[in-house]
Amino acid sequence: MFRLIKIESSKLFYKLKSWLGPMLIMILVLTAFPLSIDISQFDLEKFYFSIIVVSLLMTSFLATEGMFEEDYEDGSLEQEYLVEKDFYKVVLSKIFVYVCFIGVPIAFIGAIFSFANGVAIGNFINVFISLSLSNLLLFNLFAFGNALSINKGAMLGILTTLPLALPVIILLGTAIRSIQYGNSFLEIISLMIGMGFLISAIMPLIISTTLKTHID
Amino acid sequence: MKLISAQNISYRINEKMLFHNLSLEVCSGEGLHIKGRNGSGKSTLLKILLGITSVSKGLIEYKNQDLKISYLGHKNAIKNYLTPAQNLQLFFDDLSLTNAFKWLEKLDLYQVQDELTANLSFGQQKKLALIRVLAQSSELIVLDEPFVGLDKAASELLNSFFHQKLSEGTGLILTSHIQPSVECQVIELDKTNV
Amino acid sequence: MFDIAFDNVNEIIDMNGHGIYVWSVYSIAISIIIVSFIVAKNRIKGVKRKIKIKNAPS
Amino acid sequence: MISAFIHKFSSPKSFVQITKTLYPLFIFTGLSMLIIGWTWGLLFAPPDAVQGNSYRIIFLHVPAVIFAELIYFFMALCALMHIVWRVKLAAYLIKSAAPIGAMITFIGLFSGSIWGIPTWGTWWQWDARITSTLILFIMYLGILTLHGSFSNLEKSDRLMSILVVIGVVNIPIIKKSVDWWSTLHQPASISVSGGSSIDPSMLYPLIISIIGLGFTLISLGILSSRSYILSREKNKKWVLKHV
Repeated sequence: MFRLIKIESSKLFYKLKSWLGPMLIMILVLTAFPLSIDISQFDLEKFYFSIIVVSLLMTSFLATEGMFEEDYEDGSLEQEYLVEKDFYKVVLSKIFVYVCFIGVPIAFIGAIFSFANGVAIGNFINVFISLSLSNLLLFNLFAFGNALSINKGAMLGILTTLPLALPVIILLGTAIRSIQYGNSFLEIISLMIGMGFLISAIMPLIISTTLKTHID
Repeated sequence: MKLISAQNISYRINEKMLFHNLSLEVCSGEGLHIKGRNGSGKSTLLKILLGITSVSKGLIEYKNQDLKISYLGHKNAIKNYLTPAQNLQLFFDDLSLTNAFKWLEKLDLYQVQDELTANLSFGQQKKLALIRVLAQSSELIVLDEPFVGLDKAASELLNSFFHQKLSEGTGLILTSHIQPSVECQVIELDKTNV
Repeated sequence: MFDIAFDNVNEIIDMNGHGIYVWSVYSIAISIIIVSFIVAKNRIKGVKRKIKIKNAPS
Repeated sequence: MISAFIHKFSSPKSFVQITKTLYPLFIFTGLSMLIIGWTWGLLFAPPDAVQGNSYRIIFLHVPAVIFAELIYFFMALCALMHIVWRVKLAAYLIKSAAPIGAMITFIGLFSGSIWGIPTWGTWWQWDARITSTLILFIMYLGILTLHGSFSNLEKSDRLMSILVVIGVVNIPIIKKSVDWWSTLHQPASISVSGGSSIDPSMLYPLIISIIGLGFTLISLGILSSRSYILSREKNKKWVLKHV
């Protein structure tokens, strides 16, 4: 397991475009948004949250794009299969590395930008946690879409996983609203943590079955 | 000692029979050369023997479940955006890494070890990929067209590697259009197909 | 229960102004279903023809 | 044991033969019940006290939406059989049912939208049921695209089954979450259902059209699965005989 995490992290480290790209796009969207509306007219804080949800969806899709494609194309998956006899650990460590290196930084960026748009500083931790957790969920789901559509492009991935991602988006929206209005945040966050555990345990199992079918 | 044996295996793809009732076995210290024209299912057969692809019918038995197999298919499993040295660090743990670097030297790749693999020639990439098999200790070696793209020196090196491994008791399965210099039992897929 | 709910044909078509919605929905849905039946029938024919052609010489 | 039993009774050959004899019965029942149900509903049922005549779309809309979901559950059942026992027929049935499901979901969405214009004054509401039906439609499209994407058909059968099973787990989650979201988002200003206290003079034609549409869709499924099975098994001896 540790070996796999080491491999995945060093691979990701050298793929600049995979981890830097999503972060830059996150920054771009969050900067472009306030500029595109007339700030004086609207309550920026309210609108800002909806854009953060959408940009999270976008960037996490972008970040997981091609997650398994490269390993499938160059034969690394077969090699890993010979060593591990299963993909569960490979998938688990890959998602772990992606969430740590891309998901959490993106959540951090989102939380930082929320100050600039008038969210109270005391809420930083809350925003950061809910964004990170929804990134964990989204990465798991999009990894599944990616494993299904492996080298067939993004359209298939979107069609197959968008229905899965919608509940997460709704959950995140609810979490953010509860931060805004200051009620029952703990309930929602514990629901998200529970779902996070469940999905991070089950999804790699499904993904590994999918990958096995692909190399078959 | 039997390393791997296949009994009456058949494989179908999209209802098309690729091979039917094929049986083979490889003992330690033995080589097996799978021949056949393009598209006769050589690579698929290798994948079946490795347990990656499942057969439509038949049975495959290994000496034991954790038989150590090293394999190189027609996909190189090396990362283009890393240097050869970094690629080797991905495959090998610290113990066998020194051995791997020795092979890097033997195969004339030492000078390019810090260049990006994407800039290497086809033959150089193939050699780099072969190090995965060469520097690993295993009980069975499975290779898909190992001689393609190799120059004469490298082919000779590979042949002598086969000799050495076979005498050490390692099994060897390969597909190749070029005759390896080691003695092997031969399976012609075209004939079993009919 | 079995009395017709309308007085004349015009009323049936008009349905107090809602006729356009009701009838357009039904006609489009029915035509979609009919078309899919035709497509399915044609497909069977096409597949059968292909199989026949393939096996005719032997 | 179970596996042997299932394999024996799920050969594509016997499926095609049995459904071929059943087809005339199904199509006759389906079409005649649809005609009865819809004429009754369109001409004889009294107009609704609140909605007037536009409610008559219910006799198309409700059956369509019911079968949009039922077909998906049927596919999920087949997918489970395909994954657990590797029943080939199950995969064929999923593949032939998916376009029909997409079609009927589209009809359900479309009729609902049109119905919305005279009743709500808008053709779309981000209501829980509408949203989840839209997502169901996307799921059907995803399944169809997925199966069309790979050249190895057995591989795409298996991938499709995985996706269908994941999707069926997802349906209640989506329903629950969208419900939750929409009740938080906006108070339920409009309720889509006509209430459970529906008058018998409207209920009977509704039930008849539901059953009628069911049989019609089954016959359509028989036709499309027959063509698909024949094309997939075209090298088998029984297909030759059948043709």
